[in-house]
Amino acid sequence: MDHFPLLTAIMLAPIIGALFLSFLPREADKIIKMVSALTMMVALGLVIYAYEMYDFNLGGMQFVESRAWIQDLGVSFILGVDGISLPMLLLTVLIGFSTVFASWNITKRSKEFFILLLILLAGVTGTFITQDLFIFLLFYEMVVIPIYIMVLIWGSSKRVSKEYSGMKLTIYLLLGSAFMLVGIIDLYLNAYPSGMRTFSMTALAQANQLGNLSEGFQIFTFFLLMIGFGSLLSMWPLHSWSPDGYAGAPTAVSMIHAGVLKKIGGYGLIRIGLLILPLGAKFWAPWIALLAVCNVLYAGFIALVQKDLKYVIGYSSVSHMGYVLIGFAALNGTGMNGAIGNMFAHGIMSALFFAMIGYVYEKTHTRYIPDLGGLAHQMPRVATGFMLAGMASLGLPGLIGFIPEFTIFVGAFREYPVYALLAISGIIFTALYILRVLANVLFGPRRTEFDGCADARGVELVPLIVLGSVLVVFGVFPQMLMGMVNSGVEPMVPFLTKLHAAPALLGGLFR
Amino acid sequence: MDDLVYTIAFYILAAITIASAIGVVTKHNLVHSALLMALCFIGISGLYVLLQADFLAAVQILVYSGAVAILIVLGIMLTQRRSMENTNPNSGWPRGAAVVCALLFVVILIVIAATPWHYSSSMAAQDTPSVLARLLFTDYMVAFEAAAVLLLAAMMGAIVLAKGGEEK
Amino acid sequence: MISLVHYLTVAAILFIIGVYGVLTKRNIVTILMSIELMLNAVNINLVAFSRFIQPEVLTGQVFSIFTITVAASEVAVGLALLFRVYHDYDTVHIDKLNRMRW
Amino acid sequence: MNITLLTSEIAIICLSLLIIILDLLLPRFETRRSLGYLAAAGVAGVFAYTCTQYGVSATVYQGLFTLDSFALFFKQIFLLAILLTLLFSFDYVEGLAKYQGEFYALLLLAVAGMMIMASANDLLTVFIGTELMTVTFYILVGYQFNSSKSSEAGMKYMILGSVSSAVLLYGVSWVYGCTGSIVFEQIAKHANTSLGMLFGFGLIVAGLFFKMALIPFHMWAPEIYEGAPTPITAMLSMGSKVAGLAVLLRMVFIAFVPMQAYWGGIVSIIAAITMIGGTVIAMWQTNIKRMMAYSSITQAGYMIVGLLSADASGIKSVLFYAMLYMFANVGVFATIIAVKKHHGSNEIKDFSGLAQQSPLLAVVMTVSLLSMAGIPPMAGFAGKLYVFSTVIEKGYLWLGLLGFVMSMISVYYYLNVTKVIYMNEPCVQKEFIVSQPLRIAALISLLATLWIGIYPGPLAELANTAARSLSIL
Amino acid sequence: MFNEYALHHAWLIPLLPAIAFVVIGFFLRKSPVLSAFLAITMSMVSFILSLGVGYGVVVQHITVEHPLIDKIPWVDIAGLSINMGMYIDPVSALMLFIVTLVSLLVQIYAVGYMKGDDGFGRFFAYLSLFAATMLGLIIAVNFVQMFIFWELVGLCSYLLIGYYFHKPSACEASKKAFMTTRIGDFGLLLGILLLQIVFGTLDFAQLTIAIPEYVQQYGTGVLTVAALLIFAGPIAKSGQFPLHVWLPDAMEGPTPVSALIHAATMVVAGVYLVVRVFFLYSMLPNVMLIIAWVGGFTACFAATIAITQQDIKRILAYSTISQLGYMMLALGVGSVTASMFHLMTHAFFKALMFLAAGSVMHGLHDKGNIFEMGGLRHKMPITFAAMTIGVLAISGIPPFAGFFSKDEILLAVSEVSAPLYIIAVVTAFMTAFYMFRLLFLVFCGPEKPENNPHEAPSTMKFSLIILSIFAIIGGYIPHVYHFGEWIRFGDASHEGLNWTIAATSMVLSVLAMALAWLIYGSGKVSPDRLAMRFSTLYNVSYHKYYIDELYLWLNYTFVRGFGKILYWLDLYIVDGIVNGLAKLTYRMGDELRQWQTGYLQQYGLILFGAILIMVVWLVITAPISMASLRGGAY
Repeated sequence: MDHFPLLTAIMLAPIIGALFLSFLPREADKIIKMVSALTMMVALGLVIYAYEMYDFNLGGMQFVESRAWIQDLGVSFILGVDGISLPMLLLTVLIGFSTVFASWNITKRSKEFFILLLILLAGVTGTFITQDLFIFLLFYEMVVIPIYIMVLIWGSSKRVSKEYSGMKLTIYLLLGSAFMLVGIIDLYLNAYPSGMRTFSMTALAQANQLGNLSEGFQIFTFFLLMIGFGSLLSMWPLHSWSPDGYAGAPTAVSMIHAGVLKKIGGYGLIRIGLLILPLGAKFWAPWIALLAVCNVLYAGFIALVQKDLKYVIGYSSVSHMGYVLIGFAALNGTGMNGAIGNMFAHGIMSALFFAMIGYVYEKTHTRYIPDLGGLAHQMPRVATGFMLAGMASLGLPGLIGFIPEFTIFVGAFREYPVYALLAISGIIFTALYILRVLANVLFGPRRTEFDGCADARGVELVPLIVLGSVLVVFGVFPQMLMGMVNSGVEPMVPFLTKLHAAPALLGGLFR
Repeated sequence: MDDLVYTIAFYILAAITIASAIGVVTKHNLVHSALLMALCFIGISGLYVLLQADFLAAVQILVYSGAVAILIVLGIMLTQRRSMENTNPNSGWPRGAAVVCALLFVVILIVIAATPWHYSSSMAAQDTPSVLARLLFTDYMVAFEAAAVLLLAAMMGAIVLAKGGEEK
Repeated sequence: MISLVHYLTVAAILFIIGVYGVLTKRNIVTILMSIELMLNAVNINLVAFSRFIQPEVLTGQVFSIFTITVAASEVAVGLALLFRVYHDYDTVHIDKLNRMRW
Repeated sequence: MNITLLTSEIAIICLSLLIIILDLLLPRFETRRSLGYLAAAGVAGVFAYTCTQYGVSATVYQGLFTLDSFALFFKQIFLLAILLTLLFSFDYVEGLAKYQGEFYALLLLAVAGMMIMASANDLLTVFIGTELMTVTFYILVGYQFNSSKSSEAGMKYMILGSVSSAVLLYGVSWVYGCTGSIVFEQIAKHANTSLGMLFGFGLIVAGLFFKMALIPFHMWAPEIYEGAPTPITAMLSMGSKVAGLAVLLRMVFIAFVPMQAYWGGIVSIIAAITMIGGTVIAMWQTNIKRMMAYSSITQAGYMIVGLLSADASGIKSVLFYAMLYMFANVGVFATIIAVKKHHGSNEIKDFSGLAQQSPLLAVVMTVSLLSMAGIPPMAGFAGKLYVFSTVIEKGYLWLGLLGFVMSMISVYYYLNVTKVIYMNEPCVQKEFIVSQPLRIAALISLLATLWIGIYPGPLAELANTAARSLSIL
Repeated sequence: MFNEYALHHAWLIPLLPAIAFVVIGFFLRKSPVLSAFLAITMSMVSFILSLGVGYGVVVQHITVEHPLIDKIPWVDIAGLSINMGMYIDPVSALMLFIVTLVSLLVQIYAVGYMKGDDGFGRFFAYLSLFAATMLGLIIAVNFVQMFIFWELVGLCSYLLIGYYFHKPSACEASKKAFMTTRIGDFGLLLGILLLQIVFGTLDFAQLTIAIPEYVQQYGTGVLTVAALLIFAGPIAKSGQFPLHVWLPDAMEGPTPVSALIHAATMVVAGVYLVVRVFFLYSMLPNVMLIIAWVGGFTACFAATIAITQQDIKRILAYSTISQLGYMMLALGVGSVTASMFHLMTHAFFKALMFLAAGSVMHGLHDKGNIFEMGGLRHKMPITFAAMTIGVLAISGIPPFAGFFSKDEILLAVSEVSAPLYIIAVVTAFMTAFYMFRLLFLVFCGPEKPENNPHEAPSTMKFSLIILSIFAIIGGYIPHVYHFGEWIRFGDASHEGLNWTIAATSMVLSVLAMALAWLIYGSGKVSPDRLAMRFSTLYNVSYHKYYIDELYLWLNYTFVRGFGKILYWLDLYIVDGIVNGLAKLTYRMGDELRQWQTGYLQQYGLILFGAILIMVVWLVITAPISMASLRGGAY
């Protein structure tokens, strides 16, 4: 493994695919789709290989590749994965692979669609494997524009126009990232004195130990990062792009956005916020926990009264991100494990959800809940997917969502009993809106107007099978996920313990 | 005595210059303005003489009072086909302009007054044309050549624009 | 005794008059003339400085020569443009020239 | 006295003269495309030649004209700009009623002016270079004989430009009066902070700000950009602005070093106003060229931010930004020209369905616009990172934040164009012709923008060398 | 030995039905015969294995104090490790036996009952899944495993209640079931988390040791909270007041489901949970008292509702609630034995009654109102017999199963609290009354001509017969063979009957039967007139104390109302600020562009204004900045 640049290959696979696609004639619809599928299949295979080959005993960054990139900025092209990024990477390619098939029925300008899709996926992939902040930033926003264009061309929306929702999504996230950028630059400038500056995350993470980052600085900079990553993660009250955005976006984009992109926010909070600015994280953690509770309950309640399927799931994902946030805010190994695990879990289930909504919308041309009903008669397979996603979403044990949520609760309950209590009450409201959706969409008397709607079949089933089986397998054998996550979190535990011991606002051990 | 003559000459020339300049911007007849401008330029050339810049004074008269003024008059001729009465009206925001100009003037005066000037006691250069010529063709060669190119460009441009506009 | 300050003041007045002309006169020709006034003010400044600060080096005068050159070429181009404008708009009034805005 | 330092300028001027002569010799019915190719080839040759000059640091004519890496860097920007502009404007020039040969010649003369500005080491050369550039631009802006907008723009540019030249000159005269010299090093030696000096400095800076179209000295820009022939608009926004920047940088960092304490406040405020104003007004534009005018105003705001850091890294960031800004502009204007040829107008709505008619141009346009907005992985991001990290380092955190926020807001109007390009269906169903040179220019801009964005190392190195060659630092 | 094998492979018991579920769910859904065959076979094997387990427990003297535990790590991460495994003691062995038996019989029954249904395969898949999860719950070694399967049985319940998903009422009922139990699960989860925080483990065996030590050291404060929270789970799952509302509605599911899940097995999970963590509750007398009162109240309360209900399955459902209350009551007074005993007998006779009711409905084409039935004893003799046995058993008539277990409970209660004892006895009376009411109305009296009943098919009859046998002997035999010795948790087991108590309850039952006969059997007293007479009471009872309406109103007004308010907030405040800012920026652009008038001289004015300001700024800041720069050159 020393010689084969596995991570580069994973990242380049979609890019090469996209390049290849751009030379295909636009009429070659089938070939375009095949190539996209093949590309993602290669990426998926490589990631699964990496997942399997990852050495738990060794832990830490593996498959590391490093090249000098920009000397004067201290940027190097460092790739590497650990137990935190590898699940995210797996999530990305899993969903990416599924989106190709979820978009199989796109005939309008399919070439452009798949090129954009692959670029988007390359961007997300890169975000998770890079260990250099500059390269991270390169990938971080690479995804924004393809998403915008995809919303515009292939999107659909009801309450607000898709132009509006696409623009809102884009500008909102970019504005958030403006704060993040400033924070990162600030960090970059202050971590090391001039001449030794670096964007390497590992090196930056050591700056705190060296005492280069004062507590006040950390608090301020973490705040900037929090705005950036928080808005991507749809942290209350920075969430309002999310439901509108999902509602406007085409299926694939909703899947990727809810499934993977949001997770970059959480990933960034952990990888950059916590590891580099621990005192800042510690200062803000209680506030994050409070906002997390807002996320869970506020969005949960709102999801309850939504009439558009995508809005329900949109708000639901906002609500679920609350769990991630509170797990993060707990700042202990358990909470962190849960937060990362839950990011993965939520990714899979929301992607499945959106894929199923996509099918339903494609067939019935409506997402308005009162117009739907009894679809389990005509579309049993889609109904199964819906059920799976819904049940995972409400945290049913045996599916992927439960263990991470439980872990979060264990972690968070220790630190913030009251917040955790409120957040846990979210499981009731989640159940309430999920069941409402399931009942109103899937069940009920057979409606003749949907008799013509065929069930998913053939390749259309791929997302359901892939995501569904991940949902179940990782639910039944959670160690497959949590073990990996834990191998990334475990090394942080002494660090977190020390952080807890550090007296607030004084620096203490961390000076 | 010399000083007095110098002073009187200065004030007269300055008065001519300023008065005619004021005339340029206040006269309602464009032709009058143009003529006053020529007068103003002559006044300035007088000032140059006082400043011992005789070559420049000559150039001033030739280029400005001669060429430029004629060019301007030509411009007036070509564009003004009707009566010359009231061809030079005010427009826009005279009050705002007056305020800005007044303030700017005050600022300039303050600056003039507040800046400590370090007069040189050395004598003025004699035979300015030859000194200038040497300077132009040695130190300021690049600028000189560039100016030549500029003139070429301006000429070419003027022709192109004027002709192009005519024969549209 | 006439000193530098006097010349500077004359130049300042001339400059301000030029500015005022540019800002208030409607006729483009007058505006061009006003610009010439401004440039002449500059020249007075330059020559005066040259005389009083550095009489032995004629930098200011050289500069003035270039200024005059440039002014002449500007007038030439300006008048050519004036013909075009007059041709297109049938007017030489600057405030009629606002087809493009906002 | 090493006259070879002037080779590139002389070559460009000679090229221009050659074109004039050939234009006379060519038969009337012949298109002047060949002259365009000649110009492009010549510029490419000069560009290649300039590449060999790096590392030179010498002056001629008593230090009035200097050639160092800094000047070279800018010259290369100008040469590249004109080269690419030529490539994408053959079609456009062919559409001009006449005087096509002169068009090329004048364009080259303008570039010569810019190159002189980049090398100028004294106020006089600066002034003449500037005038050579601007006067030529007055002419070129009014070059489109069938458009009244063009003549209006030319007239307005001429008046305001001359006024600003006069203001600049007035300032020059004051600086001369206070220091007794017009050579930068001498000025620095004699610089004091008397009121006259400050006044002169202020006026000079104002004049240059006018050239760079910074708010509130920007009022001319939208009209002139809109009315001018598109290649000229491109050159205005690439050349004129960047040349102003070159002069400003050299002047501020060599001649006016003792006044560093003074410009910080002004530059930061003007930069802030420029970033905000340019961005918010651009949102309302329906004409793409006018929008680009505001966009370039904003960009100039970003560029002068680098001045604040007042050290080599600041200059480097500005240089870096100028280069990528040039590439982004090429992409945009190439697309504008292609669309204009197709639709005959420059409204944003004419871009409808460009993605389907010419995917390449659609991508180029999008990438270029986003590069200006500073979205990674386009070059603009790296540029902004450089620029803002240098000023944040100096403590202007608010400015950095404002800059990034504004650049993200600016995405709004850039994306509005993208929206039209991608979402709408083509409104005119006829074949969309993209000529080969234009395609090449667009492609170069695309690749350069992405390349600089992803791998900014080499350019950063180059910019660094250039910045360090400003000897005083 | 077989029992050795069974004991150490008890994990197979849940696994086999799980396999059945997977195979049926994925491959055999379209094939009724195969799916039924597979499901039943697997259940059969599970049943045999659980018999082996039961036997093994007896012969190897595994007691509640010394269980057989086997576990493997499932999740092991920083700060949390969860095992999966099996926890075999007499209680779980008994539960395994009950669940596998009932589920086997119900599956056999369902072959007949569900014949011809579109979702036949799906039904058997669900049943298998349920069996798997319920069995997994039984052998849980720790709270997490318990909770996981706890939720999963809830899921199965949800799926099976909503089995007829084309019926809106079934959808609603399934939703309600899930939601209500979810509320309990919320408490349960909190309680579990609290234990995890306090003890760092959720393992039953470890907690058994840790809790007494903890109580000694720190008292019971936190534990009380945890125990009460945990009890929220059983309240919801076992249909205790006030979260009982879902259980009657759950009767929307197919009748075999009602028999299996909502009578015999899943609903007793709550009871089982309390028994399983009795090591915790036994430390907390106050909590025990609360449990007892909740149970007692529920028992009585549900009985009062059951009296007026008209739907056959609803009556049985309220009866189930009532009986579950009994079990809770028994636990509350500290008698695990009585509770588990009653749990077992109840499973037999209640399943029997449900299956019989299913048979009736099957015969009458899904008609459920008992007032529309009558005289069915002629056409459906087997069903009649089965139902009669069930009614006798539940009414506590000796020697049927219910008599012994109910007696045990009454005895245990009488030793602790007199009021509770009275409640229990009154409940027993009412139970007998409404049960006989049902029996008389359905099977006696004249036949209704519009009904065209027919006896059930043989598979159904088979299950009825087997369960009848268990309902007859299920009380006596354990009673004789020292059930109480076997299943006990430190409490006194009652060998032999207390004849005072037994006689009281028996007499009351007979009286109730007589009263029911008077009103419903013979027609001497008109039920309508009684209803008119006590109209308020009747209405309150008939409308189940309006609790459903209350919850509906609460849900609608508060939850949905709150949701609407928040949505408004989101749209107009949170999003409004965002849009407002955007609009502000946009308007600002509009304002600023108004300056761009196209009038050149205005531009000039602005230009010079700006120059003026800039110069003035420079000049003004000069003296200020000069200080730092004073002494410059020149």
